[in-house]
This record gives sequence, structure tokens and C-alpha cells, in this order.
Amino acid sequence: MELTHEQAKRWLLNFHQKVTDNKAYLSELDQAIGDGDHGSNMARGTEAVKDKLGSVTEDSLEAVLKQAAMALISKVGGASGPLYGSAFMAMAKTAKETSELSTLIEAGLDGIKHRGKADVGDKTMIDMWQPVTSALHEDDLTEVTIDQALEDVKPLKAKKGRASYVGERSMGALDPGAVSSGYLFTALIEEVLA
Amino acid sequence: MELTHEQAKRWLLNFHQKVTDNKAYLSELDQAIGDGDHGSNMARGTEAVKDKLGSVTEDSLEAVLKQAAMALISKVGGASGPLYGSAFMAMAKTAKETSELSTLIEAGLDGIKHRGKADVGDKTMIDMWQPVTSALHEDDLTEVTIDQALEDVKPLKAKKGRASYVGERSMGALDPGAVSSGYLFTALIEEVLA
Amino acid sequence: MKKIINEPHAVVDELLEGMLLAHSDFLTGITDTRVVIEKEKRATVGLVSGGGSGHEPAHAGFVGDGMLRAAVLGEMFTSPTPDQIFEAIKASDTGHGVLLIVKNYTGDVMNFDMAKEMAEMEDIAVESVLVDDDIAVEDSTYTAGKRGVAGTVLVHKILGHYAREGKTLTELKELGERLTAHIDTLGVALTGATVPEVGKPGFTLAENEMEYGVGIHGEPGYRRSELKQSRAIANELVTKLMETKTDTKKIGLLVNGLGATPLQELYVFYRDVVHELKNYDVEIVFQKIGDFMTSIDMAGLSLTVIDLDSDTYQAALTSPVDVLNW
Amino acid sequence: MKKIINEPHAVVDELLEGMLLAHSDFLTGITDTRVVIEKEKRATVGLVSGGGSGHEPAHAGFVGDGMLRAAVLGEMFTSPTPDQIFEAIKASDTGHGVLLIVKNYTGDVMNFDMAKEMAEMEDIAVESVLVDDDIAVEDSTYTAGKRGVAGTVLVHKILGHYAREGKTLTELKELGERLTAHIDTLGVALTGATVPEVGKPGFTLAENEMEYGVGIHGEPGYRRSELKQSRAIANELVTKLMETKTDTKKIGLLVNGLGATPLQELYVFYRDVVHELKNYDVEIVFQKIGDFMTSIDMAGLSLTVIDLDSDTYQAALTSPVDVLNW
Ligand SMILES: Nc1ncnc2c1ncn2[C@@H]1O[C@H](COP(=O)(O)OP(=O)(O)O)[C@@H](O)[C@H]1O
Ligand SMILES: Nc1ncnc2c1ncn2[C@@H]1O[C@H](COP(=O)(O)OP(=O)(O)O)[C@@H](O)[C@H]1O
Ligand SMILES: [Mg+2]
Ligand SMILES: [Mg+2]
Ligand SMILES: [Mg+2]
Ligand SMILES: [Mg+2]
Repeated sequence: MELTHEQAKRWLLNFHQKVTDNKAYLSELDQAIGDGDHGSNMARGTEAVKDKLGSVTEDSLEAVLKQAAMALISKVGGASGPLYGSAFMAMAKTAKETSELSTLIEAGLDGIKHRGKADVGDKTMIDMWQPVTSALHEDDLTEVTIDQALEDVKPLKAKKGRASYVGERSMGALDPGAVSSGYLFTALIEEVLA
Repeated sequence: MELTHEQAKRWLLNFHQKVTDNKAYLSELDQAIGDGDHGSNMARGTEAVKDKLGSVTEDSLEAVLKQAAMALISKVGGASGPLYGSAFMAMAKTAKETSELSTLIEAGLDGIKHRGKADVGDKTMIDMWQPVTSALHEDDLTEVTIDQALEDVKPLKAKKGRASYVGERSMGALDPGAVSSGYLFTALIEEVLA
Repeated sequence: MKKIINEPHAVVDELLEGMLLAHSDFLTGITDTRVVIEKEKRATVGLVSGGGSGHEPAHAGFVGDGMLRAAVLGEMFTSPTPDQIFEAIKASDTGHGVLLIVKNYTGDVMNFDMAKEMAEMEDIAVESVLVDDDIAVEDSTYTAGKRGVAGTVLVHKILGHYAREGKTLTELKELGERLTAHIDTLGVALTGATVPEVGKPGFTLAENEMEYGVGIHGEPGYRRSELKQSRAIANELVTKLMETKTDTKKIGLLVNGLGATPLQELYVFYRDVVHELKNYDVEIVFQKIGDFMTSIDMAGLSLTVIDLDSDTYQAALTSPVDVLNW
Repeated sequence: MKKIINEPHAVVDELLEGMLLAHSDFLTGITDTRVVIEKEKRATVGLVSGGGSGHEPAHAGFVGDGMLRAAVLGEMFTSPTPDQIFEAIKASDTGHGVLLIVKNYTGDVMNFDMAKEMAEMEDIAVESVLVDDDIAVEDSTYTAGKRGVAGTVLVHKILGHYAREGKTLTELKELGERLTAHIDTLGVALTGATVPEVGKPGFTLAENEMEYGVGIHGEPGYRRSELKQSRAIANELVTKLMETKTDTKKIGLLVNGLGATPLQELYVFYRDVVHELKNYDVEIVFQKIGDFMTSIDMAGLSLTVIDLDSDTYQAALTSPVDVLNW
């Protein structure tokens, strides 16, 4: 399935809405195993994405994704900024060649892996992006995929990022980055796949 | 009445005992209108007086009073150190000429006034030394004099020392220096006048 | 939360404004980005450091002749963004390249990396040195690795000295990599730190409790314990820090307050550290006591030990600098 | 009480020991008395200051070339004794006499006076300058007069400069007396200070309360209020401090942390002070921001304004010194 630039815009605006609505919850999750700023970081970032989208005049998927990437890179900071930023930058680059959704998301996943040097099972946002990518390849992305990913991330012990410092204590907790990425993909389902 | 060097020693040891027993109380009084250290200051000082007295070999009133002065000057610090120190230094100087008790105490009072530039009614130890001196001149120093002096010091508003910073709030409170000086004179009554 | 601030979200901008207002004789900012930079630049490699705010005087207090060329200020306890760092790099380059000094935190590492990539696309030579001195964290594949804490300031000082001496970017990178292996730090906290926008401490300790090994953003340490006396804390920190320094003969010490610790406590603790070190066959040839890398208003301190068997480090540590807080 | 110390009664001796262990390159102590003194003495008038401990870095952090020759440490918040001060005077005299810089507290004044008398008996020329910069206290016959607080550090610096320049004892005393009239300070506290041996704060403020005009030993201020924003505090302090400076055209500022105040707050506050001063026809030609005269672990700060219409003061404030904490 192909992603259009209009869809991408709606997707990102929906993402912004979800992050804004759940800002406190995301920070709370981060407070438990990190430093409690994931909600503020992502709210600041998606707000900037929303602002930038207004000024995208080109009718191009690449332009939309690139502006989102730039907004995230320049406004978030912390760990999630460069990770989300690299994901969208990788998607923007890929959009030069194709607008096939699963290929784009996979490029995003690779961007995250490349930037953060983490892998599946490290209890990061990758544990959301990976199952979502697989599901997209099989044309089967639904809320179930996302819920299952969140269930699966809980028991893991964090090995990357700030949560790795709490070690054992991270087991049983949700990963804030996986949750915010879950919002991203729920927004995708609602705006693009529904 | 004449003060002997043995009496002076007993007097000072008794004073040390009273201060030690009431260390916490003196600090408490100071906490209310000053900085809460009068008990520690005087305990440290009279302890040093006690130590020094052991090493006074000369049978001379001047020597006893001078050693007490030196101990107080070198161990107390704060406001009460130089004041008590000056009082005993003035008494020691006077003891070269006379050992008449009321003359000695008056010299001490003058030493305090000279050092601290305060006067009767400023709510300081002077408000104990002054009535005690008058009573001694009339050969009439008793516990009543001391109790009355403490009663009289209460309503005063402090105009000198740290207590002057609390202004109105000092009214109704006892002055810690007047109370410790009260111990000095109760000790005098017990050891010399009784 | 008791703080002398205005709106909590404005603290970073306002402290930056205060700094620039106060020190415009030799420091300036870059418009629209939170960067503090020297006004006069020598024709040498420029050292750029930074990180989340809340560690004052780090890093802006170390900008000036002989230390950093520029400092990049992130949000409170949050790594700065690549574009901020990129601006600092551009403004710091005099054609001799720029060396980034980065504390080992996932966010810092990635944001500085991205900035480096941006700079390379504009043909600016950039290298980076990663500081990971906090031995409270095990350096294993199961963690993000040892954190970068107060020892970073010694890296600023030593590499700043060499940069001023005219060393090349490649030389500085190599020197830096060797240097960081010689620096170890351990911290203790008596209270948590309060990020203004959060409004409550990141963690709480009971009235008679302390925590060993806490990171400079309040990352969990390795043990909570009842509040110990200074000499017991000195014993524990020195023992752990000297474990790997069995062959070391000369060391330097940095006793660093975490923001709300009175200087008197730092000196009492320094005394105990010196006494503790009598059990080792080492000579203390350098020491620094004060607030260098704080954690907002945390009560506590950290102790850094640097191996100074190399005489050159010692000379580099003691050369004069023209910065605010060294 | 959460402090990194050993036995509470030993804090002063141990912090002193720590200081002397750390800075033996240029500082030394006098055996059996708590005095910190320069190792190398110029043949000039020696400046001696001191007071109760708990104000670190004051005063020992200002001993060195260009500022103080010696600092005398009393018990915590308690004036040192005359014999301690006398030892400092003897050791500081190089035949050019000694100038005492005394903060206006009854205890300090009397103990320094007695020391002066002792020194005079040994034919050492001694003069003293009394600093009373705290305008929170009314200067009337009904009080012990204005207290000496953070502005004292500016007196150390300016007179230290002149002493190094070779001014005589008489000249320095005159200069000092004129100078102190140009320095005003006001402090605010968010918390009380805890003397280690007492174990609890000298006063307590509610979670949302502050106090204007507190002294550096927690002496009561002139008003309690709900916790205000930095700009409101700046407005109140600047208004009061500038009241008497209607003809002043050039000023210097000292923003002083009281011991537990993060540097970030001092900079936010400095920013607000500068904005506030735009309402006055004055130019800020000097500023200093940090911890100079603390009150153990009190949270809060003080603002000092010095009238710098005389160009010589300004030069004296900015000349280089070789001390720990200027
Ligand atoms: N190396 C990494 N690779 C992938 N994701 C990571 C990595 N490190 C951290 N993350 C993600 O970042 C999230 C935390 O982001 P955030 O709280 O905004 O940044 P910070 O940790 O700097 O405060 C984590 O929940 C995790 O999903
Ligand atoms: N100028 C003065 N003249 C006489 N007595 C004074 C003067 N100033 C203070 N005092 C006495 O000193 C006492 C306080 O002593 P202390 O608490 O030991 O010293 P400090 O005030 O320095 O803490 C007061 O209660 C008062 O009696
Ligand atoms: Mg976080
Ligand atoms: Mg007192
Ligand atoms: Mg963060
Ligand atoms: Mg006192």
C-alpha cells in the first residue's frame, strides 16, 4: 500500500494529538524507569512537527517526512529526538524511491537501529517498530499488533538508554518510547489503514 | 567585705557547675531572641576557667581573676566572651589595689560597660550586674535581688547585641546574658556571702 | 519546590541571559540557539561541550581561553539538539577543526553524533571524545555503559590546555581517548534534584538515608544506606576508586558539590579523603574542591580520581585559564 | 540534619584541616589556633579578617596575594576570640601594620577590639574598618546597627588591592571608612541554616514562604511573605538598595548565594536585577555572581550594590588576585 503526502500529514497531526493528550502518562512511564521527560520531549517535538507541516507547500511525501524529521531533530533533544528524527529522515530518503508503506516504516526502523545501536529485546521503541514492520509486510497491522508489542515489552530488562541504569527494576514496566511509538502506529491505522 | 583567693576559686567553680547544669536552658533563651549559642559559649568558657584554676599556683586574688579572664577571653568568643572576659580582667586589675567585694564587682560592671557600650535598660547582662552592684554596696545582695533583676529585664526591649535585631519581639523574654550572670551571683551568694 | 526563578519553563533561557549579561566582556551567545561561546578565538582546534542544563557551572562556566570554545545548553537534564550543537561547531571552527567532548549518555551521544554528521556535510573537520568516568555503572553490553560525570571537567581542562598549545584535531582526539581511561568518579546523594518544570525531586531519600553511586541526573546508584559520616563515605569511595589504580603513584582529586552542598562539607570530606589515601602508596599532586558539575539542587558530592603518573597531564591541569568557574 | 560531616563539634577543625591539606602551596595555618595565612608575605600592610565559621568561602577563600593576608575562623556562627585574632595580627605584620576588616556584629567588634588592644601592647600598629552593609536593619541607637554581610568581600578586594599597591595603614583605614559607606546589601532566605551542633534550622519557613532581610546567621529579616518569583524579589531588593543611590551613575553588583542555592538561580536572579535596573539611570560596570559569604546551608541569596562613581574602586575590583574563591 502506498502512502500519500496528505495521508502522511493527517497521520502526523493525529500523532501530535495523541502525544499531547498523553503527555503526562508518557512522562510518568519515563519517571518509573528513566528521567520523567519523555512526555514533555515528545509533546515539544510533535508540536514542532505540527507547526512545520503548515509551511510545507510542496505536494511531496518526501517533503512532509523531511520536515517532520527536521522538527523532531531540532526540538526534542534527549534520546528520543535523534531516534525519531533519524527514523523520519530515513523514511524521507526512502520516499525519493518509493512510497510503499512497509518499505518506508522498515527504513525508519533501520534508521533507529543505526542511530541507537540497539536491537530487538533491549526494551526500547524498537520493540514496537519491529513487530509493526513485520505486520505491515504481511499487510496485517492492527491494534492487536500494538497491544501485543506492549505486552511483550513489559517483562524485558532494559539494556539501552537511561532505563538500563535501573537494570532489574525495569522488568515489568512499559517502555515510554515503545508507548509513544505505539501512538504513532495507532495514528497510522486510524488515518491511513482504516 | 573582702574576697579571698580561695573564695574566688570556689565561686568560679560553682559558677561553672551552674552553667553546665543549665547549658541547654541558656541556649534555649538565646534561641528565642538571639542565635541559640549562649549555653555552649558559656559552658565552653567556664570549663576553660575550671581548667585554668587548677594551674594557678600563686595564692593571689589577682592571679585567680586574671586566669579566669584569660580563659573566658580565649575560649568563649561571640559577645559574651569579651564581656565576661573584660569584667574579670577589670576585677583582676582592681584586685591589685583592693579586695573589697563591691568595689571589685563594680569594676567588673564598668569593664562590661566600657567594652560593650551598653547601659542599664538595654536588656543585657548589665541589667543584672547593675542591681547586684548596688545591692553589694548596701551589703544587701540576696537571691531576691537576682530574681527581681530577672523580673525587671523581661519587659525591656533589647537595644544592644544580637537580640536588638528582633526588636519588639524581645519584650517579655529573659535575656540569656542576664540569666547567666544571675548564676554568677547566686554562686557568689552561696560560696562567699552565705 | 523552593526556587528563586520565574516561570519554570523559562529557567534555561533566563540563566543563559543572565550569564551573557554578566560576562559580555568575553562571552557571547549565538542568536536563537542556546550556545555560549568565546568572543576572541585563537587559531586552534575549538573544543565544544555541552549537555542538558542543570549542571552549572558546567559547561558554560568553562568557556574561555585554555578550556572550551563553546558550550551548548540543552533543556533541563535533556541533551541539546543536533542543530544547536551544529551551530556551536560552525561558530567554533577557525579552520583547525572542532573537538566535541561528550558525556556518555545515550541522548548526548546521539545528538552530538548527528551534529558531527551535519558538520562533516559542510566539510568541517570534527572529532569527538566520549567521557565515561562514573564507575557506579558496570560497563557491560547490558547497560548504556558508564556515565559521563564530573571527570568531564578535567577533560575540558587538559584538552583545553593542549588545544591552546596548538595540538591538531587528530592529536587531541587520541590524547582524549587515552586520558578518559585515567579518570574515575563516584557520587553520593543526600537528596534528589528538582527539575523546575517537574516541581518535585526525581527521587526521595528518607531523613536518615543516602545513596551511593547516583548519577548527575539522579540516575539510581548502587546502594542506599543510612546516612554515614564523612569518613565512612570517603572510605567507601576511595576504596572503590582506587581498586583499578594499583600501579598508580600520583593522582589528582576533584571533590565536586552537587548543587546544594555547602563548601564546608566539601572540605571536611576532602580531609577524610586525604586521610583515607594514606593507606595507599600514592601522592596527591593536584586537587580541586568546589561546584563544577552539579545536579541542580541535589545535596551530595562526587569524588573524581585522575591518574597523574604522566607529568604532562599535571602541567595541563595547572596552567592558567580565563574562564568563570575553574 | 543531612550533612556530610563527622562529629558535629569537629566541623570547623576538619574543614580547616581540609583547606590546609588542599592548598598548602600558598596557604598555611598557625599551630593551635584557627588562622589561615599566606605563606609568602609582601612587605605591605597586612589585611586580617574573620568571623564565625559557616560563611565559607569567607574568609579563608580570600586569603592570598591582592586580598587578605590572614583569616581567623571562629566556632560556627560565633566570633573568634581575641587571642586567635591576636595571633593572626602578629603573623601578618611585616612592620607595616595590620588592618582588621570587621563585620558589624557585637561579638566580632568586641573580640577584634580586644585583639587590637593586645597588639598595641606589643607595639604593632593596628587599625580596623567596620563593615555594616546590611540595610535590612535600621541604623539607630535602638539596635546594634546595620550588620556586616556579603559586601565585606568587596571591601576585602578593594582594600586588598590598595594594600598591595603600597598604601599605608592610615591611608587604608581612611579609604576603608569612605568605601564602606558606598556598599549596601539585602538578603532573602528560603530556608534557615542548620548549625551542625544544633542539628536543626535556626528558623523555619513554610513550603511556600520566604523572608526578606535575613542576616547571614539567620537573624530575622524585615518581612515574611509567600514565595515570590525572581523578578519580584529583584524588584524589591533593587528598589530598596537604590533608594539612597539617587545620584549614583555607575554601580557594581554582587549576587551572593547563601550556601544551598544553585548557580542557575543566581543567574536567573542576576538577569532580573539587570532588567530592574533599567528603571534607573545607572550603568553596571562590575558584577560578580556566586557563593562568597554563605550561611552554612541556607537557601537564598543576597544582592550587594556598590557605588562605583569613583573610578579607582572599579580598577581595584578588577585587578587580578591569587586567592581561592574570588
Ligand atoms: N539506544 C536506543 N535505541 C532505541 N531506543 C532508545 C535507545 N535509548 C533510548 N531509547 C528510547 O528512548 C526512550 C526515552 O526517551 P526520552 O525519555 O525522551 O529521552 P532520555 O532518555 O534522554 O530522557 C526510551 O523509552 C526508549 O524507547
Ligand atoms: N553590648 C553589650 N553589652 C552588654 N552585654 C551584651 C552586649 N551585647 C550582648 N550582650 C550580652 O551577651 C548575651 C549574648 O551572648 P552570646 O549568645 O554568648 O553571644 P552572641 O550574641 O555573640 O551569640 C546577651 O544575652 C547579652 O546579655
Ligand atoms: Mg527521559
Ligand atoms: Mg548567642
Ligand atoms: Mg531526558
Ligand atoms: Mg553567637
